[in-house]
Amino acid sequence: MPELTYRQAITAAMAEELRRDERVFVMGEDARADLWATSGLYAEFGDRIRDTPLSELGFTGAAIGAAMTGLRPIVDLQIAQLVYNAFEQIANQAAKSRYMYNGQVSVPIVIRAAMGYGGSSAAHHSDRPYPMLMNLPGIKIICPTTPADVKGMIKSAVRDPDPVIVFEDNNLMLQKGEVGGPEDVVPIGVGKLCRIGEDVTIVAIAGAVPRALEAADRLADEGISADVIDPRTLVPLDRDMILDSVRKTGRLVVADPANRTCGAAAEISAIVAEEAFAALRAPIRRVTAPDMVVPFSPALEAGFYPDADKIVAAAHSVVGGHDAEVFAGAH
Amino acid sequence: MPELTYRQAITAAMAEELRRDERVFVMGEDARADLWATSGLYAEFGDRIRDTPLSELGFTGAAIGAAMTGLRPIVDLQIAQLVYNAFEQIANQAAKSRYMYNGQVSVPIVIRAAMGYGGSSAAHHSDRPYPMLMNLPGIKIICPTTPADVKGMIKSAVRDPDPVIVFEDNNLMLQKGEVGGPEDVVPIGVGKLCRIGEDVTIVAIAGAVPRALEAADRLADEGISADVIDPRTLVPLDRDMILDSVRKTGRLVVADPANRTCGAAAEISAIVAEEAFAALRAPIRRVTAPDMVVPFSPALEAGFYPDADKIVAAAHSVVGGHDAEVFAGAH
Amino acid sequence: MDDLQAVAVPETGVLLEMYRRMLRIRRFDERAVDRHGKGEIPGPMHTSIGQEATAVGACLAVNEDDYMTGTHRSHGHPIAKGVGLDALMAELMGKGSGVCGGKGGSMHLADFSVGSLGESGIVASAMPVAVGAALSAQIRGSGQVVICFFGDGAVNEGAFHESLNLAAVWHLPVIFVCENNGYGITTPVDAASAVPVVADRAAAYAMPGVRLDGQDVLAVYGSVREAAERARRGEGPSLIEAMTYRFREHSEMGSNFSFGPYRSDEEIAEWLERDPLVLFRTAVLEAGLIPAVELDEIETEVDAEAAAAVKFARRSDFPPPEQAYVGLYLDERREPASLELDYA
Amino acid sequence: MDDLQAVAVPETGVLLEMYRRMLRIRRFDERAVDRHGKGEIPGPMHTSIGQEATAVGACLAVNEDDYMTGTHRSHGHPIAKGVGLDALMAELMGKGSGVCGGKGGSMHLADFSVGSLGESGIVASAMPVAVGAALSAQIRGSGQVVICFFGDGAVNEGAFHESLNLAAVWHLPVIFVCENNGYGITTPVDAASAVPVVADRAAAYAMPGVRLDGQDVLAVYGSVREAAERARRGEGPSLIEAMTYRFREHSEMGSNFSFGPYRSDEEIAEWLERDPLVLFRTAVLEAGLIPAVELDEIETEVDAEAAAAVKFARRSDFPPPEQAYVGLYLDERREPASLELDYA
Ligand SMILES: Cc1ncc(C[n+]2csc(CCOP(=O)(O)OP(=O)(O)O)c2C)c(N)n1
Ligand SMILES: Cc1ncc(C[n+]2csc(CCOP(=O)(O)OP(=O)(O)O)c2C)c(N)n1
Ligand SMILES: [Mg+2]
Ligand SMILES: [Mg+2]
Repeated sequence: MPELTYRQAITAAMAEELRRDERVFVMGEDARADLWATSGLYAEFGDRIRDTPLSELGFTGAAIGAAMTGLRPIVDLQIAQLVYNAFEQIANQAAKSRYMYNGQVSVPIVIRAAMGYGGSSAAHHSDRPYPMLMNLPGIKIICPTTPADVKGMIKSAVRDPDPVIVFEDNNLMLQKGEVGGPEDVVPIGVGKLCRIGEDVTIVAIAGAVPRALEAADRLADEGISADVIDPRTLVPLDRDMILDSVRKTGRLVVADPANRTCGAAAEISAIVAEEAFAALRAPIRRVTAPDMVVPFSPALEAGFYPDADKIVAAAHSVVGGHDAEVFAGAH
Repeated sequence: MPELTYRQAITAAMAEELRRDERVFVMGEDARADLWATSGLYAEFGDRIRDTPLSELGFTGAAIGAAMTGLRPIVDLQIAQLVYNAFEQIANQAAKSRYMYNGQVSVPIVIRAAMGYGGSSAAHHSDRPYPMLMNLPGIKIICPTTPADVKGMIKSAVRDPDPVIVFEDNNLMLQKGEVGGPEDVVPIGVGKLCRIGEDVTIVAIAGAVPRALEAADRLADEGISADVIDPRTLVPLDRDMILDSVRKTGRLVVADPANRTCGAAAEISAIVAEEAFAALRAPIRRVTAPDMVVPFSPALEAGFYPDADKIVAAAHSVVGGHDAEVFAGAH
Repeated sequence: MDDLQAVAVPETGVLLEMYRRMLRIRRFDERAVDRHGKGEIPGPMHTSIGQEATAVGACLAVNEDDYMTGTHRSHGHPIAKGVGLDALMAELMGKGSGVCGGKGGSMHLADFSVGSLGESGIVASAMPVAVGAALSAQIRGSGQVVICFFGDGAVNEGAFHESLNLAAVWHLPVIFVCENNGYGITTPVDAASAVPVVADRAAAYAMPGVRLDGQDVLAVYGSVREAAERARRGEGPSLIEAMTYRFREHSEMGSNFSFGPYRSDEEIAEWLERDPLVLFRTAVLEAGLIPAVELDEIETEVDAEAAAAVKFARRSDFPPPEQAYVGLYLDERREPASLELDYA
Repeated sequence: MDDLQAVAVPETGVLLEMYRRMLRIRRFDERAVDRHGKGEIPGPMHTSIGQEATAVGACLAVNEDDYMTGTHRSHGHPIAKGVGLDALMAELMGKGSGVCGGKGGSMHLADFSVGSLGESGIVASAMPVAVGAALSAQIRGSGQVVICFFGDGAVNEGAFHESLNLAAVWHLPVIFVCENNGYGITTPVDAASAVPVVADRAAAYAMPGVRLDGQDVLAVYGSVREAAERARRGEGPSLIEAMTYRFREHSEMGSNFSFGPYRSDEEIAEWLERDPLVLFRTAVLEAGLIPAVELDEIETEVDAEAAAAVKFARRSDFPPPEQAYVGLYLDERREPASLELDYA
């Protein structure tokens, strides 16, 4: 099995699907230039790689129309918060069409959106907008965190009959790993139990996954063992994997680099508080970004996202005493 | 104190603020026509009421620019999901400017967005998009449910130095009630304990509030007493009121007509599971709309939103047995 | 229309079909208004009465397997494109036999089997979709074209701009047909648009722009045919502005509701004189192209069709409530993450 | 520029200030590139080198209390509008003494005290804000105008269309200045825009549109002055397309990174010949308007200013981390709903 970086794995996934299915094409700003994950595609696929004007609403909608009429577009939005520019089309046309037209039509579109937080990209280029889209029924949302997963899941997304948004984490782009072959796909909707433990469940999302694994290592040194779950898909979420784990450990920490309020961590917490309450032995901890605009200065942004320290501290706070009283109202 | 309908109260709030402060003006599609809540304003205020082209992104952005330079615009988006069209400006310019420009500027804009679900408005006109905006730090979000509150809170919103989105519920428009006078404001960020009980806390949002009060009546008949809380403001949420109540009752039901995943109900659940866990005696129940596109047919839409039956059932499920085991994994 | 010599008159079969489809729209909408008033059709509804010629002239100028996208003023387009009245009326009543199973409703009519890709409650929202269907036709080399309907109000939306530019820069086979009825709800065009002639905006996209009489089905037909040929030759999109008028109010709000005095009585009266059905009937009779009896026959048939559609719709069942909870994704083996828990 | 007779030459004070501000931009950006390469400036950064004349010509044509909005290519505009270099360089380095306290960074420079209302990381995002500032000026009757800068790539965004239409239909005092440098990242204008001449789009908004030499500070100045006068007379907005070129790459990515061969060597060489600083210097010297020594003096002063700005920025402290958690709302008596809980 070849070793690729996360970014190369994205490129490979698109290339393989372009080779496999002639209905697939790629569009995005500067998609033909060899800049980011579309690098090299134009050389092999020519016109099937399409440069777009700066018209995110228009070309996302055009991709939706193309998907409705037999093609399989991959839209490269590049910067995740350009979903705001395209929001109307994503919400009204991509998400709603199958249902409101009563199954007459499919919208097999893939939208790739890379999140560039944590490197002084500043207020307009650091959003992690997946929670907003999770509130929008009709879109599947994936956030793979390894080269193998991003490759296999983008391939699944291209083959999926429904719209899928891929939130890629720029902090993972240079990470290397083995990936599957042209026939290997990684299913959407199935979480990954990255590490098995007994004392606490840590669910981590996107760039928080490596941080959670680091935290689990450190906790292990202290004799605290953790299940670490990477849901990989946010919609539809692998509820069972999370619930089963919490039923075993009785404790939950969710690490999520997105904003806190109404975030993915809130949803996971709410599911567990509703469906595995009896098993819960401690408050549920969310380790998220604060609900703030992202500041530019490294001195200000440094502490914003979940890191191993914070995840360890949160785990301590739920494992430390089994008497939940200690934490309630810690706020 | 005069009696007004909810809609009249909205109009009165705008009229009073227009009279009080010459920096206030109103803009929106057909704002001068006497159609909805802006009815009658043009006759009194003339040019200060501005009809706009169908350009939600542009005129919301223009209002933001006007707010940055000394005015106090009220934007009437009319249909709540037009926030999707204006999303980019709301997210990047309204929400972020104070912070990213380090307090050099205020954006005192009010955006009014009416939600018309439940009456066969169909897929494009039935969204309740506040949860998505709750994930966006920098915007205040209110959802008043009585004539007095909508009047007093819109007045607070107009006077607020920061952007406020008002989600009005069309299902409440014809409801009548006493309202305050020109000097009376209702503060943003302060919840309302609508009813006092011991056994369960029901937090209800927007159009679910009257349904929750109905449910509480029925529960009272059975000897179950409920705190019913109308948060009125979603950002910043009156966490203390909710937490204090749950610390007393030990049980929480959240009724919310918005979509379930990453919704306001999820956030409230997560706050409680984190900060009042020790007091919790049963799973937290969310009574929300399902995560579906809204169907047109009354036969299909009928069961979509929280109603008294569902809220009562949810309350039963948490009050019925104090042994939470019964409910865990009910899914 | 007064001068039938000036335009290439299509063959008789097309003329008859023009009349039939325009009448279908008229009768369908009249009955829909009636049933809406009686509470049998729920929700907001926008009629196409007065605007029939534009929809029909445009749709008949292309093939059944060509595509079409519409607007919130939504009954005329699918009827013009060839969708049958039964399933449309049933949809308006929210019945399971509706063209969208009751899930779509008045503003979301669509019948993909005849290229009707969907009306849209959100103004201008279907425009990028139309561009995408054209892109698809171009990529597949199918020779299909797309008719993209939109109102005068839509031309100030960003989606309009991005759509026209994309279609032009990629030479896509789209015919942008603006149904300019003078107003967006109560706002007149010149209060909303910096240039009151929509066709003038074609200059910003280097595509042909023409303004024509939207009450004249033959003018619309001729112009759209030309644009379609151009599109099929790979020469890209066109913008056609059809001047028309809605004979009723913006939407059906019941007789107690007033949209106010934004249109003068004289203006309304003038336009009522330009009823596209009457204009057409008069012109073809005067030119001796079709005997009156044939037109009368069509009237009788369409009346019956519309009556039957109402009957069909009324007799149809509402969809079972469970239907509301399926159909979000094709693959629902995994239960949707969010169905209401059953506390029973 | 070659023909100074053709334009109304502004008074010497203005000429000197033109040179000073253009040089400030050049020297500031040169030093910023240097520091970015050394890792002292984090994050993405887009230089204005080569495009100085457009920013300066436009901003000097209006008053300090007039407004200006910018783009992601963001250092030239505030410098042209009169913001001092110290606070700008400190901002680029993320220091507390930065013009936005380190919260904004390169793409979000703003100094409201001189009407600099903000650069924007999202393309076209500041355009509606500019329109709003003009609306505010109109409503307040302040007589202010707004310069709205944007790139050639921005003209295909919906925000461009909605902004120009709104400004035109409401006769707002905005001067839309397109800095057409030929490319959006690597995509040439004609691959993105159906009409390659941006000024032609003015026709869609019934406003004057002119294309001019953006390397010629006097041409820009003259045209913007005219547009500003027009705007102040209540006659509405104008669209000015300044043809210019960025001498460096789209953004600073380090020497290992290539944006590819999207611009030919000849094209680059031709444009380097049209350096706006050299053109200006040569023209005013040839016309005998300013003695060389005065220009040299300005060079010396600006060099020192830029050096001092770097020194100031480097010596400044980073803001304390707590600063990250305040400033979202004016009234923070109620704690933000979402601060990280302290588990310690
Ligand atoms: C994006 C958007 N803005 C506003 C509305 C509310 N609305 C519905 S129809 C309409 C007027 C549309 O005017 P026009 O495009 O001319 O179509 P017409 O109704 O005249 O056929 C408005 C403002 C909407 N549905 N979508
Ligand atoms: C809405 C939006 N789309 C895409 C981007 C990514 N992006 C940043 S600059 C740029 C090119 C902009 O080109 P132009 O407007 O011509 O400005 P220039 O860089 O040439 O000065 C792109 C595509 C963005 N920041 N915002
Ligand atoms: Mg109209
Ligand atoms: Mg450019």
